[in-house]
Amino acid sequence: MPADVDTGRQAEARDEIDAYRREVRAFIAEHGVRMPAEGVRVPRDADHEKRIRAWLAALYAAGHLGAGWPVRWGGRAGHLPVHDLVLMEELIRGDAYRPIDQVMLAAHSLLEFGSEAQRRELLPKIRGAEHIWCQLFSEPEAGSDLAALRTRARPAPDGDGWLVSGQKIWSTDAQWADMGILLARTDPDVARHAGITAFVIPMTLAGLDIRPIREMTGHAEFCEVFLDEVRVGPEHVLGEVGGGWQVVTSGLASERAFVGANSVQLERMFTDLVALARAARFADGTAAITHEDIQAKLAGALVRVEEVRLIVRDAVDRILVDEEHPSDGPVGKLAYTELNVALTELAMEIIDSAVVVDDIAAEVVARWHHNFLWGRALTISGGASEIIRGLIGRQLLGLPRA
Amino acid sequence: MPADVDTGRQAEARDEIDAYRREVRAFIAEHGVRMPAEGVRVPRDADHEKRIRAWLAALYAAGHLGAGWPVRWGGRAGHLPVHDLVLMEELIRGDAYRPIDQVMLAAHSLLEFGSEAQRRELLPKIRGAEHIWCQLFSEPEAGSDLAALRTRARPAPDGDGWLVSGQKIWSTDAQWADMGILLARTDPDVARHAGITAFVIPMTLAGLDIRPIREMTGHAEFCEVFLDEVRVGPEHVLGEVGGGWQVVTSGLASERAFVGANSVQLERMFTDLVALARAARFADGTAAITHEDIQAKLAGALVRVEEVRLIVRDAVDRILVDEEHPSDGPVGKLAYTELNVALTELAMEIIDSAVVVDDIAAEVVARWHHNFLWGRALTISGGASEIIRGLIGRQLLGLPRA
Amino acid sequence: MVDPSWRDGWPELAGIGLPGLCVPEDRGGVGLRVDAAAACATECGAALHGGPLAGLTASAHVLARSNGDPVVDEVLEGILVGERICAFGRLAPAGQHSPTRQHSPTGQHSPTGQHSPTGQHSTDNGARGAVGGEGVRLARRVDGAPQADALLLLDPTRQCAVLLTEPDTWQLTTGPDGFDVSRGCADVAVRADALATGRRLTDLGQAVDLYELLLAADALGSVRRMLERTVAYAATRHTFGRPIGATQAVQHRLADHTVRARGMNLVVAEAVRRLGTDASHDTDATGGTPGTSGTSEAGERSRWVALAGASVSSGAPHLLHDLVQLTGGIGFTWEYGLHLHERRVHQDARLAANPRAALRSLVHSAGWADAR
Amino acid sequence: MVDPSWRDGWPELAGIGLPGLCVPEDRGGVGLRVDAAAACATECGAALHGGPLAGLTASAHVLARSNGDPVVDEVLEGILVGERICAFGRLAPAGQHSPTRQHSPTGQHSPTGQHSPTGQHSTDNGARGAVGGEGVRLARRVDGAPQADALLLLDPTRQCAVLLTEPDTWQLTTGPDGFDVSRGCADVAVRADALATGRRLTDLGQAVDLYELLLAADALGSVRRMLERTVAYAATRHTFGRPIGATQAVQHRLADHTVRARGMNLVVAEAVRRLGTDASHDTDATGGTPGTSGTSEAGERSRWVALAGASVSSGAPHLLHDLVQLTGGIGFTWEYGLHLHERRVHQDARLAANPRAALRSLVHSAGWADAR
Repeated sequence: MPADVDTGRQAEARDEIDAYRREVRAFIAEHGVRMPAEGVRVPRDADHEKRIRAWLAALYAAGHLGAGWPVRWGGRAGHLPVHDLVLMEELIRGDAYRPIDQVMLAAHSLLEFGSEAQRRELLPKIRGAEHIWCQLFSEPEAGSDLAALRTRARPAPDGDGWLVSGQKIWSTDAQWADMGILLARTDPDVARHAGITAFVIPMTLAGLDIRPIREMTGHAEFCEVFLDEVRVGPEHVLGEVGGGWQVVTSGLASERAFVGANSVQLERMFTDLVALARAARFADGTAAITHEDIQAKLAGALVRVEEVRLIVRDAVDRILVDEEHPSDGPVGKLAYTELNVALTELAMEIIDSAVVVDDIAAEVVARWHHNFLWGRALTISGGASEIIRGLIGRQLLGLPRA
Repeated sequence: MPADVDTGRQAEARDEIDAYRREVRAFIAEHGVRMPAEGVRVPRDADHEKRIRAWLAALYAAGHLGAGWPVRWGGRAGHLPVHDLVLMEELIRGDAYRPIDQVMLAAHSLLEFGSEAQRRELLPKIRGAEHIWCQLFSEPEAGSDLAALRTRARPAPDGDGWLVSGQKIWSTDAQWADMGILLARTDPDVARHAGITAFVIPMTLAGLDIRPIREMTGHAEFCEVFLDEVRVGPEHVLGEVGGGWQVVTSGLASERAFVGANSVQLERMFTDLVALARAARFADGTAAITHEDIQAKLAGALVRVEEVRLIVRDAVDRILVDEEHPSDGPVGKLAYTELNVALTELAMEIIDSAVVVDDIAAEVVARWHHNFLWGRALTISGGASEIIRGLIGRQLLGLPRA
Repeated sequence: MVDPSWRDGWPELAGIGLPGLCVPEDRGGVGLRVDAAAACATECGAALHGGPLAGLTASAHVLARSNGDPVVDEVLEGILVGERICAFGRLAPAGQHSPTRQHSPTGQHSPTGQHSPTGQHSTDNGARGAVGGEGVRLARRVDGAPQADALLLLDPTRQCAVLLTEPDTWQLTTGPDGFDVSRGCADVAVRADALATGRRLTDLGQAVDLYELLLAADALGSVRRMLERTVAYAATRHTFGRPIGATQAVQHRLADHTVRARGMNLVVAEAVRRLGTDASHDTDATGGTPGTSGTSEAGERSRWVALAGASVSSGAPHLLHDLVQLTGGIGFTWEYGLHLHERRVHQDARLAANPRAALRSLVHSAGWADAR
Repeated sequence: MVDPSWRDGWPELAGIGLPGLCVPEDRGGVGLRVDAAAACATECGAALHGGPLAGLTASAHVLARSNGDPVVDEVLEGILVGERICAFGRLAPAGQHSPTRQHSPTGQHSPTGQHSPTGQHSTDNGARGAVGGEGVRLARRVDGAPQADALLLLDPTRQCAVLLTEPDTWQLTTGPDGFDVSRGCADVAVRADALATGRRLTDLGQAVDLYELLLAADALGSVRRMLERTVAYAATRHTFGRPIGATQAVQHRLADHTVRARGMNLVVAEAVRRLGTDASHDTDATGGTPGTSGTSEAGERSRWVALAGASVSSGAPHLLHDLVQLTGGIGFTWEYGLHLHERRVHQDARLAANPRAALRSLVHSAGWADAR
């Protein structure tokens, strides 16, 4: 397990980490809800949703999630950042339903920017999994270029609130979210990044229209959200009016700590690749893996997998001791997501070239089909690869803006 | 011979072309001077230079070179553009010393822009191979961006000429050239492309300092040329004063017709690649070519070779009937030069991975070493690949300038 | 999704000659018009047409070479007027890779006239994998099988093909090929007794080459159409204040893809030319071809088909997948449809087990596999 | 060009411990400091140092494991003070690939102290290929052989190494490895009688792993130094009115190369860590490693060496070759020197027959070669 967090610089804390890993593993084995097939997180039905919420609430209650929060909001005194990574690794290994990015982001943002009243009301509902959150950030004309967003929050004619109109897109889980973090332009007269305000809103407000988008995977994990004169008040503002950009950038940083879990994902994908090569047969009945050309491709893929697992671990090592470089997140994301795509393309080449894949591996093939299509979501969303390369060029290499 | 010119649209003229091919082949067999090892064209010594000039003169005299010129300047009445391609293909196949690009460009430019006096003096000396030409175009700060050139031609204080000062670079064959086409800025006050004038000058003028540049291949095929108050007169101006840019762009077009010969180059390279794979042995004594991973790479390379041979032939077919698209040259150049680099990288991978290459193939290995390094000259000079991709984007795809 | 209406429009396309483009005129077709067949296949790919054109063309080509058998003639005539679908497939070696569960084919499925709107031929769990047993032979990935009322199955071990016209003698199972949603495809389990009594056709002509070449042409259609579409999108979609097509990250990749697509296009065209040309024009005294070792004319034609198959199947999937990246979020939606072409292009490759089968074919024709 | 002065500065580098970085302290070295050895190899690569550090380190490591033999001890002491060069190589199987021309080695060349300024060990045509015959064994590509006064040659068939200290018992021939001009390398033909009487060392320790890992570290030095240099160049070189590093065509590729170089760097560092770490820390109860099938600790170390070799040898050559493109015409000159690193990095790969040997090693350690 070379890229597990416990083999890095944190070797001195090995025993404590191992103990925590065993604890988490046992907890998952006892209470865990399985990740739905092909990684789609949106609940299938009301019962499924109920079980998911119960499982997430259990993770909070046991101190596995939200452990890093301040103790007065439910955090655990002995918590180390490395525990979050151990948790995520074990959730992936155990195929258990994983905590939801936007919920963790919402918690982070509330802790950082929320008013006392907002924290008191909203944080317990996150711990209880009463509230699932979504982000209302991207827009059709503002994807990679988020600062170009057009959704307007106009002062309400009758007093101290706003009427928000616009269109949001790529809102993960919006179809079952209870709350959303909304970015809207409150001041259209200032430059792009200024004049944007963040709001925390119930997704039940009048004027919200939520439409799931069917993606090319066949599933609908993202939504379009239309806002038509949605009434929000000062109590919904997160942080300062006009200070929305800080909420965005702080939030993005919060997600990076979980990049370490990608290492386990790569490990699993590579195992699946080998399984595929064992099951795929050519016209003469031989398994793909018995051929030197396929073996060479597998070995080449293994080299890239180990490179990227170490890139991820290296970044995590720095994150855990608060020595992160601003480019660590982008480097890890680019390396992971692009290798992920390359692995799926290799798997597809093997499937295409096979006359038959042993029936026993039908599930493996289905997983590769899904991963192949889904892989593009990873290189497009959360900063497209083309954006990330520029970030690395500027932040790490010190080159001028292209 | 699928990518030879005679199997394309010109099939109707097959017999005539075949006859010409036989004639050229016989001529080369009888008179041809061998291409020096590793393709370096600069003569080794005075005797070598004498033989090269005699061979080039013989090609003109026999009507194989300069056949497309107007008859009054020595052109041949029955000449077809396809003959130029047949000639070049056979020169490559016969490993014979090939006509020099810059000389052909000079002839083209003189025919298009030269004064009657210039043509009468200079064209016969090209035919007699008395004059080898070089180009004095690129500068240290004006490579891909030729219009940024800084070499200044200032009006001579004493009357109707100029004093030229500046530095040129990447001038192929300048170390033995008799004449040069020089680009210099006669009017510094107008925009980049305007204000540039072309001159035809003897390379013996006072103030010219020619220094060969040793390239990474170990050879010196290019030169730096320093100009220090070089006196040129109105009789040296080619075309209009301030009209140098037309000379450049017209000249670039003239070279495209010979792109067809790249098809034969690729054919020869691929043969060499297979020869290498037969001779390279791994630790167990087996030849590289017996392994499925190497076979797969060879077959993949063959596919790319055939693709690019057809791209080249397709462009040539249009050129020959004057239906060329402006992007045909760039497409052919990009496809050929980038594949060339990829083939050399594959050859290097095979050499690197071999424990030994059979002694009999030492020459093959040496050729690959040279081709590997030289390949980068092709993707950098005459429009770097990065420039060409932009040209294709704009001219063929109609995209805005990046 | 398989366009459920393709069968409705099919007689009209048959009327202008589509399934008979590689059938001689005296057998009711339009001659060996490989160029026209490839052009039609490319258009079908671009339009995500639901019909099994490549297999149908190959089937008709074989049937037309057998003369005087009323059963064969009837199927051929049905194909040419667009009424019958004769799917084209390849029998797996007897007994190979048969799963352990056994289930005798009972003909529960009579697929004639079933136009499944999803391309997924539903079978119950019992029937799935019901392909083993002594009395059964398998054909994997038979394009158009769910819509077929006849099958022409190559038997590679006997160098012949068997025509089956009784749908109750075979049974379909779905495989991973449901990934392509624009056409229907299935594994077929055939009763051995039906194979023994089916019409045995020994003159295959150029059917296999035609089949593989038209699959490459089909994928080429997707590449061309989607590349054009992406260029147009890049010219108009703005981000950071300029069209994305004005950024090198997008423009240069589109240029590279355009060059590669041109290469695929020309290799397919060259294979078409060679397959459709009179043999007397093929030889040339003046030079060699890389990668050949003095093969026969037929071998040289198959070599060009392999080149076309390898070119398109190795180039098209990656190219299309990058077009999704260049299109961004919109390209990732189901509705935008880039994925429909991705799915189809992978299926085109699979039907010929490419890219590897084509590359191995090149290895063998070059004689490298015999090297010492 | 081989820097002819490297031998002059070598005793000083030996004084700070360079050749003994993997020799135990009680044998005059500094312990198994794989980390320090790798760091030195990386610096040597970055600086195009002329010495055969990888082989010398491996030789010293082996010699130090044999105790009490005065011949061995004398060579080791000579190495540690920087006075002797003991090149490290591998014997080819007896009789394999011997050219037809035969020529008995006569010891015309006594390479001791010859510092060829070109790295090309000149031999007359008669001597070239003088490597056949019953009485001779070959070792291909022995790094530092032209400067060596001792040889340590692995005999893979007998799992031992033979130490030779009499230069008149071997003869050098140049091969294609003259491509690297920063170090000297040659094929060596050794008299069989000298092999029979030479010191036979059976405890090789981690010599082979060390050798291959330090070659990867050497190449990594070239990658790092040249990448830094190209980034700096791109930030200042202007064309079309802006720094080329401000164009996506350049900037994005530099970003990709930086990420890949980081990956190579970390894989090498991980292999270093595993090779230099006490074995008790290697196991972990909580998970598996992709591509392994429960190998031994030694196997796992060699696997990481293979990963490092494959990572660098598959990544570095292409990366450097693209840096030439990004640097443009200046990068193509001899003087600018990018090519010196290209030549060296290819030679580093060749000395271990990588990338293929490393990839095959991964295939074997994963057990894929045994799959059915």
